[in-house]
Amino acid sequence: MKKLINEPDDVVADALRGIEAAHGDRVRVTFDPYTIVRVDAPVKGKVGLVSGGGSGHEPLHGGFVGPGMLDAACPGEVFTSPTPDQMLEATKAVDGGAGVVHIVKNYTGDVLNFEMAAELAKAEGIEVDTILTNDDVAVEDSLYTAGRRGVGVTVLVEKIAGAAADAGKSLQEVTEVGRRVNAAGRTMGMALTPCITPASGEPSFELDEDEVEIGIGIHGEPGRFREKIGPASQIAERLMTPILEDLPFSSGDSVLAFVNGMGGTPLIELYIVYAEVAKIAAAHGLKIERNLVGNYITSLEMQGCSITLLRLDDELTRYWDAPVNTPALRWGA
Amino acid sequence: MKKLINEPDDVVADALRGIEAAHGDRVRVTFDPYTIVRVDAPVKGKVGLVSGGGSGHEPLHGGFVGPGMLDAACPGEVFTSPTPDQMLEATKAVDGGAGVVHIVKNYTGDVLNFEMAAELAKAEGIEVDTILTNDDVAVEDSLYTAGRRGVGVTVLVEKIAGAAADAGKSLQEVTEVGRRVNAAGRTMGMALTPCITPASGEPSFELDEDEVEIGIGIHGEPGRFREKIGPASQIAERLMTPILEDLPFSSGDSVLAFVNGMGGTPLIELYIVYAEVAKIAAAHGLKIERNLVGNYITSLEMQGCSITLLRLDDELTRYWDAPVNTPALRWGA
Amino acid sequence: MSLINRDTTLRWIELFAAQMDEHRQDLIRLDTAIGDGDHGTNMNRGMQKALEKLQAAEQADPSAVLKTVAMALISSVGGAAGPLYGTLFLQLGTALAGHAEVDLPTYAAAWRTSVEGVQARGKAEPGDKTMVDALLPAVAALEQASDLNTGLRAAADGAEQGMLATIPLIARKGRASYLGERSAGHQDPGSTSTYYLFESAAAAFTS
Amino acid sequence: MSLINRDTTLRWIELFAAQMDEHRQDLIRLDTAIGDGDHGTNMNRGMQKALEKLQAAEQADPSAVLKTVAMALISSVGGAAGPLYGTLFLQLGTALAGHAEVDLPTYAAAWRTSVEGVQARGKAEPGDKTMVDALLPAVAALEQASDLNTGLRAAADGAEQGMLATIPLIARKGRASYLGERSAGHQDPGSTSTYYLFESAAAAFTS
Ligand SMILES: Nc1ncnc2c1ncn2[C@@H]1O[C@H](COP(=O)(O)OP(=O)(O)O)[C@@H](O)[C@H]1O
Ligand SMILES: Nc1ncnc2c1ncn2[C@@H]1O[C@H](COP(=O)(O)OP(=O)(O)O)[C@@H](O)[C@H]1O
Ligand SMILES: [Mg+2]
Ligand SMILES: [Mg+2]
Ligand SMILES: [Mg+2]
Ligand SMILES: [Mg+2]
Repeated sequence: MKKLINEPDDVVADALRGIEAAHGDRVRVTFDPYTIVRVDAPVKGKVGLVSGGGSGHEPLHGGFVGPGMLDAACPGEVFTSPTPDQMLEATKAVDGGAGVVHIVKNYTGDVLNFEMAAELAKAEGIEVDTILTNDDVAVEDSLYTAGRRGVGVTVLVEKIAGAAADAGKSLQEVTEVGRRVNAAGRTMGMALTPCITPASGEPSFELDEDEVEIGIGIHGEPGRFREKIGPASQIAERLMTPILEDLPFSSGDSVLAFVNGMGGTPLIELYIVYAEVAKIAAAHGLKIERNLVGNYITSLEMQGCSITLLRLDDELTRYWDAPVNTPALRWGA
Repeated sequence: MKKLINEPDDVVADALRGIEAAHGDRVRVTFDPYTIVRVDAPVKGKVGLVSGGGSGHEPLHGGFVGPGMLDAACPGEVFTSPTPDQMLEATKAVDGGAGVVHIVKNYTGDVLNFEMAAELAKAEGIEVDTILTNDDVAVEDSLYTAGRRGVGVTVLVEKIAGAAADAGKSLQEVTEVGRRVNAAGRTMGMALTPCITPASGEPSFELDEDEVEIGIGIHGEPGRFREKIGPASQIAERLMTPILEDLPFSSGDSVLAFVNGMGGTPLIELYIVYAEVAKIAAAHGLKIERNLVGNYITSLEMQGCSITLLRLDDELTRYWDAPVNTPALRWGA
Repeated sequence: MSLINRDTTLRWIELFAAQMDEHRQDLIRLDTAIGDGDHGTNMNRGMQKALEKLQAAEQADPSAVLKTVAMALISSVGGAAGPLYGTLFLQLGTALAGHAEVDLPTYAAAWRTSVEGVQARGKAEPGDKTMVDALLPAVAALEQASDLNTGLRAAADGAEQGMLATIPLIARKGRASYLGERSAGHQDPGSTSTYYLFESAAAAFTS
Repeated sequence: MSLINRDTTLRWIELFAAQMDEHRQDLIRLDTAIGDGDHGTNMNRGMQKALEKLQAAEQADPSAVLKTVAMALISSVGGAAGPLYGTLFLQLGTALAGHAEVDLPTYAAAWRTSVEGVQARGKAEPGDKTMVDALLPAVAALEQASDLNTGLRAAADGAEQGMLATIPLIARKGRASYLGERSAGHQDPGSTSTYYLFESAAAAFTS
């Protein structure tokens, strides 16, 4: 394992120190417990947005704290859900009197910890609603699994729900629009290489030099199956087909297409994948109205990508276009 | 070699198709020869800014085309300088009557090709000036080398000269401010892993599991020396010391600190490095007034980072803060 | 020994913490195969935190010890294991409130309540390939025992069998469930830490 | 053969293109060691483009062939090699303008001018570990020869020696110069492609 770190146990704290040093003008960082909070929180009368999850997915979530997106993020240890006390602290810090939304990726750990935090916050008189993201078509959503994982769509939910909150919408309205994004979005990911968590020092799985793993999540878990590597066109097809069938997306739909890097894949490859996505979308009669290409929800240094399609309507498009001013996503400000 | 590509020979063309599909609202892409040009070029009366270089460094340069930064970029093959006909085409496309600046990284290939292009453009009556970037302290600048390489500072030159052009400055003024940025900036880089060009399919060098390469450029070249890997604090020290000594930077200086990822290093590690940079800068009495952390000038999937320090004055800071609206760098717009 | 008191409870927790430290890599390896590889780090971090908290303040009785452990785990483990083990210890501490010394029937009943609490939080059924598969046979063994000594030994054996029985199962809860059939053939990490929990208890109380 | 004409010039270019295709990986490997690994790809791409351009339109004489090659290289090779080989061919074509057939003295003089052009563009001195180290002995051999056949053979041998002589050198120009002393012990890729250039010339003209 070769990494730009000090001690494996200090990775999250050291990175938070870097975030504090780089973005101290926009966010307050606390270390006990770990939180990243908008410097001007709480914004009075605005619904507060809190998300969080294991570290190692940067810029998710800390990079999305700022006007027009999250009010706070709770970073857990690498690939480990944060704890209820972090979430409670963040919830209290951003409560501007209009209630707080928790944006939670559907993993047992995240769900249980956020559940406890919401109970604690409610006990302190803060109204809390939860948006659960579960957009990963690689996972069967059935009684016999923990349900679909929350992956790429989480970024889009944070942006769009953030814009709704910014526009002065109520707790219920913000929650509703966030859930609508999750319901209209689908994601599928793949890996060329595994990743190595600092704590374990071992690759999360082994892949041959000519194999790819299809249907991975964002925690270095093995995927649904592996196969011989093919050209980018084939890989894009492999990811797009289940996405298109699942919602299903139909000819004439306006969509946002999001090609996300897993952290170790260079941008030039993401653009190659995007070109294939655009081709496939066009062949299915989809109109890509908005797009996002880059490393936004990652798995440490894993090489690979995920594709997310979100069906847009006028309201979602308007919220997507609204100004946002965070370290990792910024426009109109 | 595992990559998200189709044919190795098609990498640049396929990526350009992706850029065109993703950013067609902001840039025009031409394929014969390859250029990426602001959709509203030429901007009448504004000095045009053209840069270019080998591909594989994305988002450099194509991701920096847009208002407040470059007017056009010329992507060469992977790690290969573009050709004079690309540069001539781009120069003609962005000439708004006030002349055109070529921003050239100091590599023999880039210098020679841009030289030929400038000769051709002048023959067609376009005034051309050149800003050469050569900020890499890893290379001795002497009669016995090709001179220092242009690396991290190139991004800062493109932003700041872009802002000067946007502010209506003359060809001479824009060139002068760009050269001033280059003169006040220093960079040093390191790698944890080599990279593999699609054409060669082989790692650019071999490193043991516990070794790092110090003083690398951005083309997968081996560096000045290799050593056993140490903690991020030591690596930051290794890079900062020659930078600080070289300009030299002095206590009381205001600086912009830029921690750049080489493409395969996750953001969490870049923030850890940034925390160390901030600590070292503080210990030397430097005041970090501005910063940039992320993958901006990369070497394909190489893991590693570079550190750039730029001494700021009021004018440079003002230009840095000016609005910019490009795919990869955006604020105030 | 026929009664559990504050000191034996503390010894149990210390032994369990030592086990989590010793078997950290094993748990990581199990969790890497069908999860995300952090279970060993999580449990070790949590139990170290628990020891710290226990050292920081005098604990009045078993209930106080258990509640302190619960709060330490909830606020430092994260992941699925944090809330689940946190709930387990919290319920155990709550059920034993007011007892300076605890006899077998009281102890077994408290465990039953606690495991029900874990199931209420995590919604796992027996056979879902989770810590519940180690917890249930352990508690059943306690309930059927005639004295604490043999009961805790039987509980540890029950947990071990429950842990080994997870190997062929297809996971239906937690991260391993994403793997579907690929999860079969691997031992569940959470049931493994639960086995160490009862092994430590047997060692602490039956010496 | 005592005169060079359009057809032998075309044959030379075809042979050189074939060599660049055949030795692509070798040149990549040499350039990977002390540069950025693209020299083989660059030269092969350029020479394929040159062939295309030559096929697209009838070339009047050696000068036309050489200028077409020059333009193809300049607009498709990039890197250091593009402008340098481009300049070489452009100057050669310019110097031979108006000659349907070229004799040895004219040819040698044209080469001298062209190599001076390469040096003017790239500022490389002999011993800097560049293509100039292969070019100079080759041209000297041509100048000293008494007929084209032996002259071109001697030029190829001179280029080969120049190429081999780059191995111990410390590079002072181009990317390899960044390596300082670490560049010693490696053969310069550009001098290697130049060696193939003269090998092809000898094969094309002396058959
Ligand atoms: N719903 C659940 N109910 C009971 N136990 C569960 C549940 N989900 C997961 N577990 C247990 O948690 C263990 C994983 O814990 P850990 O690795 O620390 O958390 P995470 O899965 O969040 O990374 C699993 O091995 C399993 O025994
Ligand atoms: N200044 C120079 N003068 C002459 N030849 C040079 C000079 N710089 C580099 N070269 C030659 O160019 C070769 C490298 O070409 P190539 O790899 O295609 O370009 P780049 O170095 O831009 O990647 C070197 O091996 C060397 O022979
Ligand atoms: Mg986890
Ligand atoms: Mg090159
Ligand atoms: Mg786990
Ligand atoms: Mg080269």
